Amino acid sequence: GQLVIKGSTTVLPYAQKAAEAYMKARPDVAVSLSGGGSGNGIKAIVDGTTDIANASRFIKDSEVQMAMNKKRYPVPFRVALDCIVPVVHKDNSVKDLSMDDLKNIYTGKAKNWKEFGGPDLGIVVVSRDTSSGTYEVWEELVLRKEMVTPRALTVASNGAMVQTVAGTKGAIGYIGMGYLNDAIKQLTVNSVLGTEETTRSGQYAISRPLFMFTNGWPTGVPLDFINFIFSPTGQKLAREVGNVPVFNPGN
Amino acid sequence: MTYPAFRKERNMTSAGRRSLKEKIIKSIFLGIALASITTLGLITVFLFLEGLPVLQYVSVKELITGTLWYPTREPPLFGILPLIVASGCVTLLSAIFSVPLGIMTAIYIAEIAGPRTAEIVKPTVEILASLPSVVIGLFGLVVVAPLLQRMFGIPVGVNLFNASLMLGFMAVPTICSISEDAIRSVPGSLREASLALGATHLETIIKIVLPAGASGIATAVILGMSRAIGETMVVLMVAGGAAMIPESLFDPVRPMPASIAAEMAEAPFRGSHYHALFAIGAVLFFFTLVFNLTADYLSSRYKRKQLSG
Amino acid sequence: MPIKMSANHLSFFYGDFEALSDITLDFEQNQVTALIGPSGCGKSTFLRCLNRMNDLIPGTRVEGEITLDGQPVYGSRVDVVNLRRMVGMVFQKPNPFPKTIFENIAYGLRINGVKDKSLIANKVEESLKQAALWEEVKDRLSASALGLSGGQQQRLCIARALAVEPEVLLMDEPASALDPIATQKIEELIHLLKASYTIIIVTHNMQQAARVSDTTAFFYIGKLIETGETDVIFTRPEKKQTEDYITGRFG
Amino acid sequence: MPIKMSANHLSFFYGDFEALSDITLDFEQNQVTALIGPSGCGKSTFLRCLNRMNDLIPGTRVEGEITLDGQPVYGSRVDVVNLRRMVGMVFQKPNPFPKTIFENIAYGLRINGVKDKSLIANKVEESLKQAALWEEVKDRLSASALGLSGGQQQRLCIARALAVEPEVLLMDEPASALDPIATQKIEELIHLLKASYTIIIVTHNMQQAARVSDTTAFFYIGKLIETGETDVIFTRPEKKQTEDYITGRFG
Amino acid sequence: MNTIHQKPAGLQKRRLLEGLFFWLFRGAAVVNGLALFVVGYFVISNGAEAISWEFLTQPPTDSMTKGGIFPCILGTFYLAAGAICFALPIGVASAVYMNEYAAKGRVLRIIRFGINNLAGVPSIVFGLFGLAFFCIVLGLGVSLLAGILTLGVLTLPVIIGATEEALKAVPDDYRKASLALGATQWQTIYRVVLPAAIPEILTGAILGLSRAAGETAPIMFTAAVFFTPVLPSSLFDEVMALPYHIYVLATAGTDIALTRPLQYGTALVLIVLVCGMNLFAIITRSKMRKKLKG
Ligand SMILES: Nc1ncnc2c1ncn2[C@@H]1O[C@H](COP(=O)(O)OP(=O)(O)OP(=O)(O)O)[C@@H](O)[C@H]1O
Ligand SMILES: Nc1ncnc2c1ncn2[C@@H]1O[C@H](COP(=O)(O)OP(=O)(O)OP(=O)(O)O)[C@@H](O)[C@H]1O
Ligand SMILES: [Mg+2]
Ligand SMILES: [Mg+2]
Ligand SMILES: O=P([O-])([O-])[O-]
Repeated sequence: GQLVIKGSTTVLPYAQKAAEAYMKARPDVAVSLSGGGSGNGIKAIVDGTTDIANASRFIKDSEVQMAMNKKRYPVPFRVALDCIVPVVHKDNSVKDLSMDDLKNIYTGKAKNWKEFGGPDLGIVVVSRDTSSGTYEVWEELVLRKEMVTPRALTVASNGAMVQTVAGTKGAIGYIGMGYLNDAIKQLTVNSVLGTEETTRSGQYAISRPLFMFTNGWPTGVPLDFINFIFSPTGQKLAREVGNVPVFNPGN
Repeated sequence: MTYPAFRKERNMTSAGRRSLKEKIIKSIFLGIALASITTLGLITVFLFLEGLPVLQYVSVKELITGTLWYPTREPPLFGILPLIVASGCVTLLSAIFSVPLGIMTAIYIAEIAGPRTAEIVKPTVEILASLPSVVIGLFGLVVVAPLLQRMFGIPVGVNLFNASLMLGFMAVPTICSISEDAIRSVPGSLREASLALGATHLETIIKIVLPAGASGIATAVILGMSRAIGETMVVLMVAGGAAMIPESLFDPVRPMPASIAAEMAEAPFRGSHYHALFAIGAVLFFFTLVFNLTADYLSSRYKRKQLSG
Repeated sequence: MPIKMSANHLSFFYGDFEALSDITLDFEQNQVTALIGPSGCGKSTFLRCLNRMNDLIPGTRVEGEITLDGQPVYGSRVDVVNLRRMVGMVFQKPNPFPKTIFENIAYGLRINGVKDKSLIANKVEESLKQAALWEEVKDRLSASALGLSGGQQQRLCIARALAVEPEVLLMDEPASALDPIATQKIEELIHLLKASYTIIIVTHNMQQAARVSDTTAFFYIGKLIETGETDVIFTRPEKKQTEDYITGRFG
Repeated sequence: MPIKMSANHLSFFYGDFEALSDITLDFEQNQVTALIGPSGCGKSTFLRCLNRMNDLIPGTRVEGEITLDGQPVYGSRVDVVNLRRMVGMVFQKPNPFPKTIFENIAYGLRINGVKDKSLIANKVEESLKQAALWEEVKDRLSASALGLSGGQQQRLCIARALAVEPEVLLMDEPASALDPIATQKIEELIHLLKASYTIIIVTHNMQQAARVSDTTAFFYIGKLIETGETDVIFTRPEKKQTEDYITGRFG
Repeated sequence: MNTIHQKPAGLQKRRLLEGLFFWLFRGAAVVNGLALFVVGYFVISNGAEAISWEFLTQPPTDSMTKGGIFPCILGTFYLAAGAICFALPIGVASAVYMNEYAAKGRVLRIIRFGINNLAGVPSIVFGLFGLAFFCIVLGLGVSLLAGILTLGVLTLPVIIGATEEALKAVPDDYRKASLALGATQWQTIYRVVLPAAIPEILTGAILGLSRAAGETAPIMFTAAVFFTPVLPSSLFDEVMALPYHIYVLATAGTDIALTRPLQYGTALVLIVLVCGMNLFAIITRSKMRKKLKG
């Protein structure tokens, strides 16, 4: 059988991991996977050129309308959560920032770490490309519709964010939780540490759900794949790529 | 011996079919040649076709002079001035590296090096030209950026300066090889005349050869800058990507090609962002067209001068 | 002897410049006619009118008439390709193709659609013999023609022209790029060939004209000054200009 | 007359090819010496040895000695720039710089560090007068030199050479690209110049050699066959080869 | 009166200046070599470890943090070869028209002008064009074919330029000789001119090939994908490609530091491919030119 998956780059690492594991389990199925962004994924469902569309946001009304016109019924599955955590250079003494602090930093109002009890060091704001899903979350939840400072460095991915923040003393950035490593330091937000639990429970403020859409209720291979995703094995994979599983699959 | 194979058509007339065939072949070739320039036309058409709709969302003036590039906000802000300025800055700054380096290398190859040495230096420059831009970008990202950070004590190594440096090296081969042609095409008799008057080789180069090859060298410079302004991967990887008007050498910037490359993949098809990116493409195309036209004009003038001189 | 080719009131223009004016001249069959005159007087231009090679130069114009066997060469129904097969040409600088010796000669046959291998081989041999080159090259027919000496190359070009069995042979200073021995061979060859061809030769070399030609025509600044039997022209020319030129007083 | 320049057992090699062999020849001060000989005999090569223009050709080699005022021209302490300033040269094809007439002449002064404007202007005028060109160009000194006729250009080149005040003037067929009237002007000029300069001239034109030179040297295949007073060489040459050449039997 | 042994006052200084400048010029040439050396050394010294048989023949695994780059090699090969298959006939035909058939005049000037400008269009603009025209208007989507066509258009001016040079280098004598034998123009072109020009046209094609193989921007939106586990089986499949793979790993991978060796390895493969082809073309071309001269 064949399975085509398209869409969100945010979901891509998870989808890829899942696809690899799925193909190992079902050698007769060839999964083809590509990015293109949430919008293009949903458009592909509407056009019928994909079996599964990844999206880092919910379907828009206008897209539902288009789907109806073409007699297609996109069905959403909330496959994982994306928990986004602010990170700084590992030598930075700052530990916690409030949502307002983050906003001030990202709009360019705050310029030095000493305003937050840190060292006397200029803040280097690192952000993601404005079209990225992670940026959308950040913009919506942290910036609350204010504009990120144009001085912000932009990087293309979580990985690049880690690289940049790790290599830059004054940097602050934000990444999907799974990308955390020793080279960088996670900050608590409003004194809450972003973890799987705090995210699932909604205590931690900066997160969003990730979706896979099928065309109508899935049958056959797509159904099998979705079932795989929701199996503990599938959910563990979400954890591996840095997303938060929708339920605790155990270790 | 006689050969009926062609003795039989021994008269000058006839052969209508053959000439028809010739005509058909010729028109096929014309067709193909026209088709290949039609692509240029098509490029223009599609850039405008997909770029113009952005004017539903912004006016031309706002587009060109707006300083805020927030293409995914609601409502989006499409000010591409920072991108244009960034492109201009990296291009000019890279010219500061590439122009002297390119021309001096050209002088070395054409005037100073012996034929053996020239045979090594020239391919070196050509190979430099063939380095894939993504590899240069990688180099800038992994090697040059940390180096700059350490050397200048700056917070980030991916910035205007880094991008210009990389672009500069990419433009050197273009500038060098075209300048070299220009220098070589200066008649040897002028060189001899100058040397025979007791001028040193350097004086001959600077006062006679370079002025005589000036329009060719100018063409080289412009084509080199044209290459720099259109180059994508380097500015995508090492310019920093901040859509602001730079105030210092070490500010991160977001030149036009970088914006297109970074955002196009995820811009919703035929949405405002998509159209805006095509509009940037059109602006970029316009810039390179101006460069190319200037180069074309200069080099045709230079050819004419050579023919008459 | 019957008249093979003739020019009637021929004028030729490069753009506005009249390179030939009002030339009337006949060429008898199986005779060698030499065209002489100072540099730039239009000899080559005239020669190229005879097989319409001038057609290739844009912006040129012909007035008057040239006939081959009584038929107008510039007639509207004339196919230049056919004309050029009947009126062969040898150039000043030997110009063999960068092919083998064999293929150089075979070329003319192949473009005429001859496919029969033995026919081609026979004709190649015959032409090379006619051009007095066979003995020198018969063992290396498949070597590159570019490896031959200048004189051999020129004879190869003559053989190549003969292979398509022209009726008239035009030669534009065929020996001027050659050393004295090669020149002598070419001159001997012209003697042999005139039995089967009508030959028109341009030369700068008075001695050569005197040696090889039956008839001589003297051109001067685009005009035909005098024509007649070679003996007469070289001993008792009618015109002062001819005499001046022949005795080396100018040119 | 004292000897200004002389060659002693001079041989010259282009790679392995010996273009000059064992030439011994003196040039007297304020005399015109003509070098004659068939094409390729090495006249230009010899001339270019005198101001070391041959240095520019890679792979060449000199044996023997050339002296200027008794000092070796190929000596290790000699700066060719200095040498060439003292031994000026005029080429076969006029080669004015693509600059104004004035700047062409001023060039030699400027590179020698002359900055004084009135000095330069005076010298330009003087040189142009010496080269018998002043009257023709005085009203358009700032026009491009490329707009001059061939003969004027050649005189400009002579003026340019004179402006740096050389002591010897080498001329390689200076009139061969010119029409008869321009040629005559150049010849007259040579007559005038020999009062102040030592002149060595290469020419193909026997009449010219006879007209302008005091001494003539006949070269043949890289060897100096005969040298002596021009009258003698042209009327009673000692060697058969010289006589053959002068009477036009070869070359 | 001065003699050749006494340097006049200014000359010493002029000579000094000359020496100084010549060292500068030499230095400039050395900088180029150095730049090439440094980049080459960087890629080779880092990349060599990554190269293994597995690396060259296996697909990437573990979210592209392990495994090889075989699909990228294959994809780049398909893209570049396809682009040349598309551009070579069209390019050669255009050049033949321009050089052999077209009368000097307005049409030729316009065509040549168009080609010159086509050569100067930035590669990202080709990418945009490919996206709008091939992917969308022609409905090819993101596919091998769309990438091939985009890269084909991009290499067209390279091919045309090289072919024109090659045709110009064919002496007119050959054409005249052929026409005077009664060959038609097409016979002359086909049997004499093109065979004489073919070696140089082919070196031009190799240059085009290497250019196509090294480009990233034009295939970004038209052909290349981040990851596809299947090898392209039809022209309508998406492909992975070496340059895009480097870009993705270096800027958008899941763990950039971890994949550095893969990045260097891929860069090494790409450089060997591209510069190797280039070097080959440069060397054969210079050999050919020498043969022509000698
Ligand atoms: N393609 C051309 N365009 C314009 N004028 C031309 C062209 N070819 C020749 N001419 C001019 O036509 C005149 C005759 O030229 P042609 O070549 O026929 O002389 P020629 O007698 O063959 O001279 P030569 O003995 O030097 O070969 C000359 O004044 C020449 O400048
Ligand atoms: N740069 C060079 N490299 C190799 N050989 C050369 C070079 N210049 C000249 N020669 C050879 O040296 C010989 C002498 O040449 P030269 O130019 O001195 O002759 P010339 O007497 O000036 O002839 P002409 O009267 O034709 O100007 C010739 O055989 C020539 O082929
Ligand atoms: Mg002629
Ligand atoms: Mg000479
Ligand atoms: O690709 P995204 O839509 O998740 O940014």
